Amino acid sequence: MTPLALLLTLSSVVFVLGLFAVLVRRNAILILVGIELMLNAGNLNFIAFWRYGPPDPELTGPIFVLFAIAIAAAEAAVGLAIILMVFRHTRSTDLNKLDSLHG
Amino acid sequence: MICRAPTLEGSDEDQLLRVSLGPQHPSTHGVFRMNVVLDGETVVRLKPVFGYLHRNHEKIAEGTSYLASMPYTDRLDYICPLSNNWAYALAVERLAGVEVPERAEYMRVILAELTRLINHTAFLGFILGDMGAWGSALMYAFREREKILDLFEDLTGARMMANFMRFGGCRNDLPTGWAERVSVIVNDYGPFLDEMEKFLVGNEILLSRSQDVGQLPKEQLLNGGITGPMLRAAGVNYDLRKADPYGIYERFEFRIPLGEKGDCYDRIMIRFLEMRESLKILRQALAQLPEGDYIHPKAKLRNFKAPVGEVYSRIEGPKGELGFYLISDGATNPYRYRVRPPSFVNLTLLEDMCLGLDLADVIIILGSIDIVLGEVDR
Amino acid sequence: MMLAAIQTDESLWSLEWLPRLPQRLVEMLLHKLGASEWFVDFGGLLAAAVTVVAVFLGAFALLSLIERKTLARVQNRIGPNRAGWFGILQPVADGIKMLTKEDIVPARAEKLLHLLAPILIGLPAILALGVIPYGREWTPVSLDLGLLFFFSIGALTEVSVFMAGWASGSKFPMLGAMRAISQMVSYELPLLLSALGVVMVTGSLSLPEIVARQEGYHLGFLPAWNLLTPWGLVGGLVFFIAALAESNRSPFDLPEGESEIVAGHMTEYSGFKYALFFMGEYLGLFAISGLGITLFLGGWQAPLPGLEFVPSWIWFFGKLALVIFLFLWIRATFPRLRIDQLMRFAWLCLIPMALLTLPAAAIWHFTGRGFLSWVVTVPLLMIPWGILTVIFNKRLAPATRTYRFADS
Amino acid sequence: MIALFLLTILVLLAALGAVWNARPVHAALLLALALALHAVLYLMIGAHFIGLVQFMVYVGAVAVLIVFSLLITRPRDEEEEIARRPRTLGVGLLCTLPVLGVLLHAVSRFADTGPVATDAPAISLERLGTILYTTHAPAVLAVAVLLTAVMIGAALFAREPGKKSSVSPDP
Amino acid sequence: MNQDKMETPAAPARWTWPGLGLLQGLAVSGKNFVQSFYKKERMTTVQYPEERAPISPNFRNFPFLCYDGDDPKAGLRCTACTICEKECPPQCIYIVLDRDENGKSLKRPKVFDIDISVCMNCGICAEVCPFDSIYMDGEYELSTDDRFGGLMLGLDRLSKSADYHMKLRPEQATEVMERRKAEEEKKAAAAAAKAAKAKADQEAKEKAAAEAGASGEKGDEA
Repeated sequence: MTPLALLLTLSSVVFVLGLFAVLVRRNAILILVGIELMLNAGNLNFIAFWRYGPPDPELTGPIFVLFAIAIAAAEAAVGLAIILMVFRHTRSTDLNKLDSLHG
Repeated sequence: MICRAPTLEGSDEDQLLRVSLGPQHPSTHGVFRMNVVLDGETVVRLKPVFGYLHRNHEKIAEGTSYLASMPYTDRLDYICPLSNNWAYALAVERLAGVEVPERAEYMRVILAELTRLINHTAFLGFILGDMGAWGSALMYAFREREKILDLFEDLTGARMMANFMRFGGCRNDLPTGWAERVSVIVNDYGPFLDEMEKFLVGNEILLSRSQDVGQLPKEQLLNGGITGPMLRAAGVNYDLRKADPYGIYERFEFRIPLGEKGDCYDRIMIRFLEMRESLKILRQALAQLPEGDYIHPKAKLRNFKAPVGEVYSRIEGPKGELGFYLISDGATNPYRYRVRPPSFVNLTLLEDMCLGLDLADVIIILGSIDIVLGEVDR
Repeated sequence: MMLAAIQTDESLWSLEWLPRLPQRLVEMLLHKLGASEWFVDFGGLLAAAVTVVAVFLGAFALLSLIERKTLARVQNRIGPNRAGWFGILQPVADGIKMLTKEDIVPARAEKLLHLLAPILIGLPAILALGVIPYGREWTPVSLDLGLLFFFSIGALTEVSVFMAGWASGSKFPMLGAMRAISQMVSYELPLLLSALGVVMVTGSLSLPEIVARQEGYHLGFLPAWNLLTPWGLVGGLVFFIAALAESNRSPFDLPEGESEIVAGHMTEYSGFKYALFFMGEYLGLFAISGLGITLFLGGWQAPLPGLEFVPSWIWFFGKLALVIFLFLWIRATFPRLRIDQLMRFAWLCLIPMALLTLPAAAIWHFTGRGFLSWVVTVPLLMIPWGILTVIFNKRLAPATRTYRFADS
Repeated sequence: MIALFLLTILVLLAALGAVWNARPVHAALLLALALALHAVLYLMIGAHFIGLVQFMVYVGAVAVLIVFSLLITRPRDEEEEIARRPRTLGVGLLCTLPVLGVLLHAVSRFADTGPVATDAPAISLERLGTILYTTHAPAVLAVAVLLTAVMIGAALFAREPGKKSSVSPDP
Repeated sequence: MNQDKMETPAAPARWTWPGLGLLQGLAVSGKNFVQSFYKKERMTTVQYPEERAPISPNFRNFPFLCYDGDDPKAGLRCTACTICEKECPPQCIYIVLDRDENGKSLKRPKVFDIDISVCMNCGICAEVCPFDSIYMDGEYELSTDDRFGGLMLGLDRLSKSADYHMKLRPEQATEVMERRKAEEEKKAAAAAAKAAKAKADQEAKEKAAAEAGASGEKGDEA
């Protein structure tokens, strides 16, 4: 097995684990955990291809990952802010309980 | 105890944090305890719990002779024992109609005002400690306090547990050179206060920590029976030295500083100003100090009996109105003995002052009330 | 090439090389023994790491004494003077006391995390100490991305503080951990931003490079340190304040504010674990001071021309002592801020000022660092500072309070 | 290669823990561990800059934010979560296993044909910066705007609506 | 002291530079730091076991019993009147009167215990003692590892000579000595007077008797 294959396999599994978390978890914050895992799996792919793929003088892989990280951080911040606001209204982060639009 | 509903709407009880501050806590001034309910760090409820230092003072006093209660009054507010001595002696003197010689009156005023200096200086150190300054202000304050305590030791034999006032005067006369040493300290105190003021008053952190923290409307303070610097910081002109003069305070010229808002900052500043006024009184008293008896020649030590009757007598202690209520049935011991401790009464509005503020503010507010647990719990 | 240097360098025993001596001795020894080049390098690095750790553990012990002595002097006391000559053995006594104390783990604690936290808390500081250039010839590990490494490894501190606070299963540590996290996250931003100006002007993230670029003197006597430029002055101040907050020093010692929450995240620790927290804190203090010196105070550069004959690492440690004295002085003087004031200070004052240093540094860089640069950058920084002052006076500063006296 | 393999297993375990641990705070800490291990992975295969940035942003900011939110909300549904386990496991696997199959199939198809580079291509910082601010300048600007908006937005969202000026010492 | 400073309320000026107050505070603490190295007023610490602060003549700690002469038992001034026992606020004094075989009071204590773990150093016992017997001691290094026995002072540890008192509080002791001396002299004088009077009476009686006898004799004679 080549390193590339190994990393790609890892990223697939991590992605699926993240997906699993998103589907299974009920706590909004823990769903965010799953999303972070999925994003990281994507990043891993970029780095893996940059490292073991065809030569990449334009550094597309790392730069894409940089952007991804920046946006992931933004996403986490906004996501958590929203969750906190919802929490303040309903005193809960359980998505099953957030079934009404009228706070 | 007042228990009120949480002020935060919709907050369910699960999310609140119940913290027991004290009785073993670095800044509860002894063994005070506050059961605080926090929402985040905001105080939602606060229940003061005291009695950890209860010593049964009043009941003991009802069982022993009048004189034997005197050393116990030292231990009420152990920062300023001489004021307590005076308050108790005054009550008994009024009850028994004992005369106090002139010199003793002057000695009492000097000692009481020195005590006020001690108390307020220590207060500055304590509240800075509560704010988290690493003890520097406290050490400066204690350095100066020690100098006055040295004087007390030379006069009364003990630095804190003075047991000095007697019914009809004081226990012993001033040692030679004592009054001169007081005037040296009085002269040095002004520069020290200047330095302390420079150290604290402009400090932006202290300003932002103490301003607009813990103020209450005047009416509530009056209704709560708050007295002393806390009340005057809110702008109420109530100082027993003027309002209900005792001793020889009418002879001295001094002013009552008044604050505006009554927040922690005002409480600090009022104490600064009061110390400066105390220095004024001390200067006048030292200048006028007469020769004569330090105790009434007919004053009785052994087998002292008060005539049947009752009396409530109060003085302006450093912390507020310190009162003693005595009922005598003619025996050698009082029938009823009751202390009105300023610390305890001032503490009653603690929760009202703290609600909605941070945990850190609670500590400062408690510090600004200036309690001594010996007096609260008695 | 390195081996050649070992064999030919004649100034091996000079003072300038002194801190690197262990590393070079080990390298020479291994070379003589015929080890492979990889192993020689590895052994040398290990020796360098051991040197750094040993030096700073010694400094930690010394500082724990000096801090108490200094605070005592500020407070007109004498300080510890019983153990040994002038209390010089006090750290040893403290160490013995800490080691022999009972190690208490609360019943409701998360045992594993409770154990891991004190171990993790010293790690980032020690790692960060490895990349700082201590002397002309001594950077234990010279990384191209040294600065980035420093900040990324610092992120571990927050996690370990959180672990300590949460794993204790008690309320004061929890409050302390919440305070610590919000404080560290808020103050990492100005810390980073103020360092960015230096990076922009230097064009490198390598710490030795940053120091090397601060060589020379303006007007023949003013050292060309970053602190002595308009943006560097502001950046340095912001960095200093943020460093105070990052290392939980007074007046930003809220996470362990002992008058409020007992000892914050360290409340439930005792004995050796508590000592580890202490050590982590002091090592972090060394690390962040070292970084500040590297970024703004010219690292190991001599402060005046003609003083270069003194070994450069002496200058570095001299500056370190000075900075740490400043820390102690501040600790002995200031009260603590409240959490909301702390946040407001970071977001309304430090971050805007730190952001401003970036354009100022850029202008400085592109206008030739001469008279023109001063003319442009000083107003650029002074005007917002003035605005902040106005805001401060309008909102934050107290209204003048006049106290009246009763008429009677 | 062996080190890479071991690290892969560690990452997998940490990620599994983050997904499956019933205690939210443990899950979040394991997420931090997984993200940190990702950073180590990057460092190991030569992407130093990305590795350090990953560590700084994910461990220092994102994981801490998540943990902090958990502290604030303090969820207490562990028993419920554990009780729900068997049901959710089935549903979750049902939904995710096909995805995993597809992905792994694609990887296995590709891995045989993929080229193998030997030396790690170096990222020079200057090169990265130049490319970032020339080729990708619009993207950088867009991200900058996004981040600013996020900062303001998050601050607005997270502001406590209940705290009135009468209570806070702010005049 | 600056008189103006006293009058003006100490409030910061309306317009301040942020941080100015902090710098002022730093200046004060810096001044304290530097001056602590050479100014005696700033460093008031006394290094206790090596140096000791002087004890003031009024300083009081725990009580002791004063005796005259060299024999602590014979010279003890205490008469076991138990006034101090009654007046002691924490009631830490325990006295048993010594009696001879016939149950007659010997006016001296058989047991005189003071529990100094209870005593609160108020000095009331010394004040109320009418026999100049009990005084407050200045000794303060009393720590012991015997919690009960070591802190229960009996007659053997309480009795201290009048010389000790003189050394401890010269002023008070001199005054007491003089008073006692005067009293003793008075007593002696009174006794002498009484004796003289008695003698005179006796003589007078004898004389009278003699006279009577003489007169009787005379009468007899007459």
